[in-house]
Amino acid sequence: MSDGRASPGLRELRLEIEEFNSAYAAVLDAGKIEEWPHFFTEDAIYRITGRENADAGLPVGLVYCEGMSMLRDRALAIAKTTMFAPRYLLHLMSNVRVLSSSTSGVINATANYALFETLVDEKTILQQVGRYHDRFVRGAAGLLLKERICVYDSLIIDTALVFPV
Amino acid sequence: MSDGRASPGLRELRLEIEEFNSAYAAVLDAGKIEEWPHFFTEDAIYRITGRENADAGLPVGLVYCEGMSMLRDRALAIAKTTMFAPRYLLHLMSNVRVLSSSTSGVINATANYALFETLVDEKTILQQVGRYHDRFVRGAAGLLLKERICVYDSLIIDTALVFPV
Amino acid sequence: MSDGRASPGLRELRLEIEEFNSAYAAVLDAGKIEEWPHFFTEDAIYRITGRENADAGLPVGLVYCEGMSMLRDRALAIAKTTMFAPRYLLHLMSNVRVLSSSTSGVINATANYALFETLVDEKTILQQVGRYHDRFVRGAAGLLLKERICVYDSLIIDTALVFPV
Amino acid sequence: MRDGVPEKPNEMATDLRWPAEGLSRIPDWVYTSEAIYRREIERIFHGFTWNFVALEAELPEPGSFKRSFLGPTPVVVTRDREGVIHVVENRCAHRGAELCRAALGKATELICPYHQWTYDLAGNLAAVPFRRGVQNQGGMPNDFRLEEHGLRKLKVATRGGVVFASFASGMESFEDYVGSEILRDFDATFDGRTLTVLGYYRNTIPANWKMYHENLKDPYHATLLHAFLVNFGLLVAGNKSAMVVDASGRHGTMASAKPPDGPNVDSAAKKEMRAFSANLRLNEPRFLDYVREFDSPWSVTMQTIWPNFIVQRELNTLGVRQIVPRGPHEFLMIWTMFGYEGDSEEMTRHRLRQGNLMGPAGFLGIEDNEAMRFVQQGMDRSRPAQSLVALGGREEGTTEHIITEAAIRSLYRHYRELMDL
Amino acid sequence: MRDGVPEKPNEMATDLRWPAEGLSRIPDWVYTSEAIYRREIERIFHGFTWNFVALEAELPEPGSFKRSFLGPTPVVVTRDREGVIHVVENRCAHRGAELCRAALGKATELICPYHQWTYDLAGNLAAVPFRRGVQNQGGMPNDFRLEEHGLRKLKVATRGGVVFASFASGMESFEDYVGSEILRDFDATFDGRTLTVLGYYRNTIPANWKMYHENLKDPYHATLLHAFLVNFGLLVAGNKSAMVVDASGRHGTMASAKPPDGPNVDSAAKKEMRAFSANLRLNEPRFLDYVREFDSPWSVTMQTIWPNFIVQRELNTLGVRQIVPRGPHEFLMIWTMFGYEGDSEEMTRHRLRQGNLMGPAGFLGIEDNEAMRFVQQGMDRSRPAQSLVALGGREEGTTEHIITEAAIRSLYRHYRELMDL
Amino acid sequence: MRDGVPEKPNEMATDLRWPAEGLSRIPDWVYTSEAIYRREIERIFHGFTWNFVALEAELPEPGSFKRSFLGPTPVVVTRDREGVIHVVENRCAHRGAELCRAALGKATELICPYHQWTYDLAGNLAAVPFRRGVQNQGGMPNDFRLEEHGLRKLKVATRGGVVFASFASGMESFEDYVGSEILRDFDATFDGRTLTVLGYYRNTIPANWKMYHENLKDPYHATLLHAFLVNFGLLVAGNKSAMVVDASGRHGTMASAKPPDGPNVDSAAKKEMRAFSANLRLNEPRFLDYVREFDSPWSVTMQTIWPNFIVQRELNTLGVRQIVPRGPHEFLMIWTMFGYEGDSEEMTRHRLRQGNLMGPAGFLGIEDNEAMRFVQQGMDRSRPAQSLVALGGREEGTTEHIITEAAIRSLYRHYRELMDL
Ligand code: FES
Ligand code: FES
Ligand code: FES
Ligand SMILES: [Fe+3]
Ligand SMILES: [Fe+3]
Ligand SMILES: [Fe+3]
Repeated sequence: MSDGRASPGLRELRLEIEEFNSAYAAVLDAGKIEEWPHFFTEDAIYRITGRENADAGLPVGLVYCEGMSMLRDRALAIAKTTMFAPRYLLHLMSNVRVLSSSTSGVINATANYALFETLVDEKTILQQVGRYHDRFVRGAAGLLLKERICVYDSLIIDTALVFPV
Repeated sequence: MSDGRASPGLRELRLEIEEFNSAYAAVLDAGKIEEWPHFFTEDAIYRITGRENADAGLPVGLVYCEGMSMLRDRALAIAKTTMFAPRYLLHLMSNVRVLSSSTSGVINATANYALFETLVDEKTILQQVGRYHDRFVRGAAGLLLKERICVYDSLIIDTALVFPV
Repeated sequence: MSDGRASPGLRELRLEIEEFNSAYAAVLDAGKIEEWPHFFTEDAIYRITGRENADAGLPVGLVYCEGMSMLRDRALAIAKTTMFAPRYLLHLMSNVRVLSSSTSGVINATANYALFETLVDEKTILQQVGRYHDRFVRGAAGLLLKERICVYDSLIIDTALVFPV
Repeated sequence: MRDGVPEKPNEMATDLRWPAEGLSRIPDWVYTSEAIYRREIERIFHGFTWNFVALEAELPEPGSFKRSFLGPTPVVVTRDREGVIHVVENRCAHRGAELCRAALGKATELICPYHQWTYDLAGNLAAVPFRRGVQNQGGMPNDFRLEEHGLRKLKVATRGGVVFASFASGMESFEDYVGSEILRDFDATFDGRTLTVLGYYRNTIPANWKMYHENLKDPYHATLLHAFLVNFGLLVAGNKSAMVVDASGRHGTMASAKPPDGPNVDSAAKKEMRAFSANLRLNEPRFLDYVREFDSPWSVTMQTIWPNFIVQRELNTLGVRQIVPRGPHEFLMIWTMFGYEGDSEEMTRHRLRQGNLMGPAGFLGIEDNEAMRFVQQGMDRSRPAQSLVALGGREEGTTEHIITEAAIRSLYRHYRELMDL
Repeated sequence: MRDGVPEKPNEMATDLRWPAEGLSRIPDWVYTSEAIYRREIERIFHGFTWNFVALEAELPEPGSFKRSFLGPTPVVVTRDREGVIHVVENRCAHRGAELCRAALGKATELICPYHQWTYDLAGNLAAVPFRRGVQNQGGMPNDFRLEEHGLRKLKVATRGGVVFASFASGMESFEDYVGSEILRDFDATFDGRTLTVLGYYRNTIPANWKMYHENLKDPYHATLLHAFLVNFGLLVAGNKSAMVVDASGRHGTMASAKPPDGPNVDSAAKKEMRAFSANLRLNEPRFLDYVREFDSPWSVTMQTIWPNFIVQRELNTLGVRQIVPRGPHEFLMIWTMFGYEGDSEEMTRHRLRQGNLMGPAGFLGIEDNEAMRFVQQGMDRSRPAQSLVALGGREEGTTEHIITEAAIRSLYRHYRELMDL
Repeated sequence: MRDGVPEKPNEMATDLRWPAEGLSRIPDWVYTSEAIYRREIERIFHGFTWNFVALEAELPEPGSFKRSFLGPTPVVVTRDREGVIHVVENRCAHRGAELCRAALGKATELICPYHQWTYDLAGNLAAVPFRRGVQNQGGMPNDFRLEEHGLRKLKVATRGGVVFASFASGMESFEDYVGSEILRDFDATFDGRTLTVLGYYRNTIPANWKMYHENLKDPYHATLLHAFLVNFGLLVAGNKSAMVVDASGRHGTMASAKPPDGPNVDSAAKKEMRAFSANLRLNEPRFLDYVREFDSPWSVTMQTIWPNFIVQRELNTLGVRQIVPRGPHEFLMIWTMFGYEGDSEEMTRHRLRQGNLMGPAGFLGIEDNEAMRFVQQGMDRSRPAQSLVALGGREEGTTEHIITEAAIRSLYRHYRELMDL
C-alpha cells in the first residue's frame, strides 16, 4: 500500500529482523563491543549521523566505517585505547519495518531506537533517539547487515557518544 | 485468561496491527501529515486526551476529529496555515494488545507509545507517553482505524502539541 | 549462533512472551496491583535490583519476594497500607529474547523496559530503564513466571519506587 | 523547562530603571529578573487581587475538594457540609507538608499523611493524634489551642459559578474589582446556566506569565499570526471588534463579531496579511458555525481578569484558563473546558469540535504558545534591550479597532504603579 | 529534581532571624536558603564532624578503593599495601580533574586520566610524566616538589568495620564524638562480627538533607504514618521504646522492642491511629520474625550519627545509609545493606526478605520518602512560614516515650549554635 | 546538563582575588562563578573580538541564511541579493521575538512570525503591517521611522571563506586581530579552494567554555591522554611539533608533523607513557595516511582563535568548531566538517574515514570531552582551590616542544587584563 504497510509476505522477515536487533542490542548493552562487528558483512557500511545531515544529503558520520576492518578498528580503539568514564547503556528498539526485499536478496528495513545512558552517580539520560536505515543480506548463520545508517533526531550529543548505536 | 492475555488466535492480528502502527509512526515522524488521514475510515473518530479526562469520562480532546473531513481539515490547517517552529518527532510504540475481535469485524486493541520531540538547538524532550485505545476494521487495503483515542499520562504538554500522535 | 540470535523454533515462544509482557504491563499500568501475582507460579522468585548488584553477584533486592504469599503480601501492603502520592505509570517493553527452552519446560528469556512515572502537576519522568531476566514455565492458562529479576540501569531511584516493575 | 535558560548578560548590572520613552517601551528585565518575579508574587498574586481557583461545577457536592494554585502557591478549594466554599493554603500547620495530593476528590476532612493532623473542610484543626500523649507521657502542651493552628484561610468570592480567592483582607468585592464593563461580558458567559465540565488541558509555556495577558490585549496579532482566522473568515482587520479595558487598566475583553456572510477581506487589508491565501477551503466548515446563545453583540470574547484568569468564549467553545507562574521564565496553564447543563448531545459535540481551535494543540493555541516562547527566548538570549509598544501612538484604554497596543500600555501603567517601577 | 523548584516568594527578603518562640518553631529558610546551605557545607560537613565514607568490608584487600562523598564533596577511600585505610579528596592536584570514576575497584595507584599524574594509595604524588621534559626541553621547574602536590588527605577514624573521615584537623576521637550512649547501640550492631555486603540502593529525595535526621528523631510519625508497623504489630504507641539523644543533641537512637506476643493495641491508642485496621493479615508473617542475635534490649534501633550517617537495625535487616546533600532542595541517599560472615544461607535470605520493609521500595521507606517530599514542597511553595515542633512541650534530650519532638529540639539547639542562628 | 550542579561551597564567599603565585595558578572561580561568566559575555564575546559565525559555503546563494550565535547570543547570517554577507541579532525590533527559527535556509526577507514585521536581508525594517492602521484607525505614529527600528547589525569580516562578526565598532581588521603567525596556518587551511560542507556535529560539554581553549593550548595532554595517537604513531613526545602563540597571547596553533616512518618512540619516552602498548595494530592503518595537500610543514594544526573558534586540520580531516557558552558550567560545540570543491570521491571518503578521529564520537574527541567534564566536576564539587600550571616553568608564548603549559599562561595573562583580575 502506498503508505508502505508491509505485505504479510514480509512478516517473517520482520520478525527475524526483530530478533537480529535484539541480539544486536544485547551485545552493545553488555559492552561486548568486540562482538559487535559479527553483525555485519565484510563489505558493510556503518554510519551514525544527525537527521540534519541525512535530510541534506551530507555524508559525514560521527562514526564512519567502510568494511569489516574499520568496524574492527573502531571496536579495538574503544575497547583498548580510548579513555572514558564507566557507563551503562540500554537500547529500546521498536517499529521495525521491512520496506522491500529484492530478488538479489537485499532487504531494506528501518527501526526506531532510543539509547539511554547512565553514568556513575548520575541519573539516566536519553542520549539519543533515532532510526536505523538498514540493508540486510542473508549469511550462512542468518541475517547480516550490509549497511546500517543510524540517523538520530537528538542533534545535540551529551558530551560524547562512546559506543556504536 | 482473566488478565486478558491474547489467545494465539489473535496473534496474527497483533502482528498486523504492529505493522500498521509502524507505518503510521513512519508517516508522522516524516512530517507527512497530509497522508495521516489515510489510516482512518470515513467515519473515524480521532481524539487525544489526558488520562485525567479519560478516567473521569470527560469527553474533551486536545485534538477532536469526527470523520474524514475533520481529519483532513486538521492535516490541512497544520500543513498550510499553522505557524510553529521546525521540529523532529519520533515515536516508540510497543506492547500492542488485541483485546477482542468481534464477528462484526471490529478489532479492539491498545498499544503504548512514547513521543520524543527535538527543536532546533535544543535537547530532545519526552513530549508525552500514553496509550492508544483503538478500534480497527478491515478495509480493501488492510486495516483501518475506525477509532483511535490517544490517552496520555503526561498531563502537562510542553508548549504545544503540533502534530497528531 | 554465538551471538545468541534466536532460532526460528523459538519464535513462537518469543511472540507468546511478548503477549505475556503486554498483559503484565497493562495490569501494572492500570494500578491493579492485586492482580499482579497472577503472573507468577506458586514458588516464584521476584526481585528488583540495580545493575551494580547484579554485576557483582550481590543478592539484595529493592523488592525481594520468595513465593506467592510474599507476592501477595507485597500487593496487599501497597494496595492497603502504604501511603504515597497518586501517580500514573507506563511501561514500554521491547527486545524480548528467548535464550533457551529446556526439555524440563523452563524458558529463559530477557526483555528491555522503560518505566515512566507522572505525578500530579509534574512532568513525566523516566523512573528507570532496565532488563527483565525471566524464567517462564507453562501453566494451564499459559505461561507463568517462575522467576523475574528486574535489573535496572538507573541506579538512582527518584524518591520511591512504589509499584513492582 | 527544556535546556537551562542561559544567563542573561548584564542582568545583575541592570538598575531596573524604566526607559525614558515611558509606556511605549517595556524593558526586558520585567520578563527575566528573579527580583521582579519575587516582587510580583508578593504585591500581585499575594496582594490585593482576586485570583481564580475553581469552578463551582468542580465541587458538585458537600465534601468535594480541588487542588489549586494562587500564583505559584498551592491551595485547596473545598465545599463543606453546608455547601459553603472555602479556600485554604495547602500546607500543614504542623511540619508544613503539602498535605492534599489529589487533583480532585471527595472527603469529610483533610488529613495530613505525615502525622495525621486532621482539619475540617473549612481548614480548622480538628484533631491532633495523641494530643494528650500516651500513658500520660508526651503530647501537646496544655496551652496548645487547636483554633490557633488551622490551615491558612483565604478570602473567597464567587460569581456565576466561578470561584476566586485572595490572600489579602479587606478586598473590595469581585464586582468592584473588575468593574461593570468587564462584568457585562463575564455575565454573558456565566449567565446563570449551570456549568458542566467537559475536561482539562494543561501545558507549560517557557515564557513570562505576563506575556499571556499581553497576547490577549494585543488584537493586532490575531489578524496577522492566525492565518486560520483570516483564511476562514473568523477575524479580519476591519471586522467589527473592540479591545475593552477597565478603568484600572489591568483587565480586558478582546471582542469580535464573526462577519455573518463569511470572509469579507478588502483588498487593501489582504495585501497587508501575508497569511491570507484565497484558495484554502475547509472540508467541514460547519465546525466553525456560531450558534447564537449569548446575550452579547460579540461572537467571540476573550477576557483577561488580572492576574491569573482568562475566560474564553470562542464562538461556542468555552473555557477558563488559569495562569500558574513558575519563575520568570515559565508558567503553567490549566484549561477547564465547559458547557452548560441542558446542552443537547449535538451541542456538546459542536463545542468539542470547535475545541480544535484552542488549547495547546489548537489551531490558534499552537501559534500563541509558540510566539510567546519566541519572545521569551529573545528576551533571555539577546543583548539587554526593550520592546516597542507604539501601535496606536500614546492612546490607552478601550478601543474599537485592532491595530493598536493601547491595552498593553494600560496594563503597564497599572503594573508600574503597583510595582513601583 | 523533577520540575524546577518555583522561586520561594520573599526568600531574599528574609533576614534569617529565628522565630521568637525559639525551638518550638523552625523557620522555612533553614530548608530553602542557598546561603544557609553553603554555611552548612563549610561549618558542618567540612567542619568538626566525623562523616561516614565506607565500610571496611567494601575494601576487602590491599589496593581496594571506593568512590565516596563527604557532604557533597567527592572523595576516594583506599586501602594501601599495608592494609591502612586512607581518604583523599577526588581531585587531581594538577588541573583539578575528578580522577577516580569507578564506584568500587582495585588498583595499585591512582592515575589521573588527563595527564596521568600518578598518586600512591595514600594520595602522595608519585610520578609526573615527562617531569624532566623531553630532550632537555620543558617539564616541571626544578623547585617542584612532588610531596607538595599530593591529593588533599582527610583524617580517618574506624570502629567496628565502619570508616569515617573529616576535613578538620584536631578532631576528637569518634568515640568521644558520638558519646557512650550512642556508642552502646552502635556496638550492638557492629559487634565484632565481620560484615558482608549484600548490596546497594541509591535514591534521591527532593527535600532538604536535615529532614532525614528529623524523620528519624521523630518517633511520633512511626505509629501514625506507617500503617504497616501498626497493623502488623511491629510498633504501637505504648510499646516499649525510647528516643535516645546524646549530650550534644546532634546524634540519636530511635529504639523499640517488638512486643513478644504480636500486636497489642489498646483501644485508646486504636482510635488515635486511623492507620489501624483490625482485619489485615499477612500471608507470610514469618518474614517479620525477629531472630535474637544482638546484645541489646531493642529489636529495632535506627541511629542518626551527625551529619551524614544512619545505622539501620530493623529486626534482622541491617543497613547503613549515607546522606549526600545536593543543594537545599535535594539529597542523595546511598544504602549499603549487609549481614555477617557466617550467616547461614537461610539467615541471609531472612535478612533479604525483611529488606522489603526498608529502602526506596520498602513498605516503610516509600512512606518516609514521600512524606519528606511533601514537607519540602510545602516549604518551597507556600508563603514563608515556620513549622511547629511542640510535641512534648519544651522537653529535650532522651525520652522513653514516642509522642514527643524532644530530639528534634535538641538537634536544633546544637544546629543554631553551630550556625550562629 | 545532567544532574543540577551542586552548589560550590564558599563560592559567594570568594573575593575573586587571583592567587599570589600568579600565572602558575588558576583559581576555581574562573570556571564556576556566574559573576565572572557575565563579565566574560560583556567584555569578551560582546566586546572587541572577532567571533566565528559561518562559512561562506553555508550561504551559497543570494537569500541564503543561517541561524548562528555570538557567544550565547542568537544571530542570523544572511547573504543579500548582491551577495553581501550580513550578520544581525536574531531579535525582532517590535516585541523582541527570536524570529529566525530554522538552522539554515533561503529567503528573500526576514519575517517575524508574531506580527509579521518584515526585514530585508541586511536587517533593515522594510514593512510593518497596517502601519497606517485600518480605516484611519490605529497604526504606528507618524513620527515612526522604519530606519530607526531595524535588527541590530554586527560588524562582519571574512577571510578564506570564513565569516566572523563583532558587536564592537571600530574593530581592527581580522588579519591584525589574529596576527601574521596565526594567519599563516589559517591560510594554509583556507588556501583559496572553495569549501564544501560535509556535515555537522553538535554536542554539549558540561564544562566551562575556556577549558576548550586550554585543552588545545596544552600539547602535553596529547601524548598522554590520547593512547590512539601514541600507539599508532601520530604523535609522540619528541616528534617535530610546536605550540604557537600570537603576540596577544589569546590565539594559538598546536602543530605537529607526522613522523614519515611510523611510530618512533624512544624507550625513554615509552616508559613515561602508560598509554603505549607495543602490540596494538590497526586492521586498516591507511585511514591514518596523510595525503599532502597543504603548503605547510605540519601534518596537523589545531588553531584556537579567541574567543569562539577552532580550526581543525588533522591530517586530511578538516573542520571548524564554534563554541557557544551556556553559563559557567556548560557549552555547546558546533562542528562543521568540510572538504574542497574538486575533491575526488576517494579523497572525500578519505576525509570522512579519518573523521573517526574527531568529534563527539571520535577516538580523540571522546577523550578530550570526557577529560573536560572530569575537570569541571573537580572544580564544581571539590573544596575551593586552584589548579597548577607550572609545566615549562614561567615560560610563555610560542614553544617548539610539547611538555609545557606556556600557551595557557599566555592566555591567562591576556584574560586577566581583559577581565581586570
Ligand atoms: S506535617 Fe502534617 S501532621 Fe505532621
Ligand atoms: S588534571 Fe590530572 S593529570 Fe592533569
Ligand atoms: S514581535 Fe516581531 S512582529 Fe511583533
Ligand atoms: Fe492569539
Ligand atoms: Fe519512618
Ligand atoms: Fe586532545
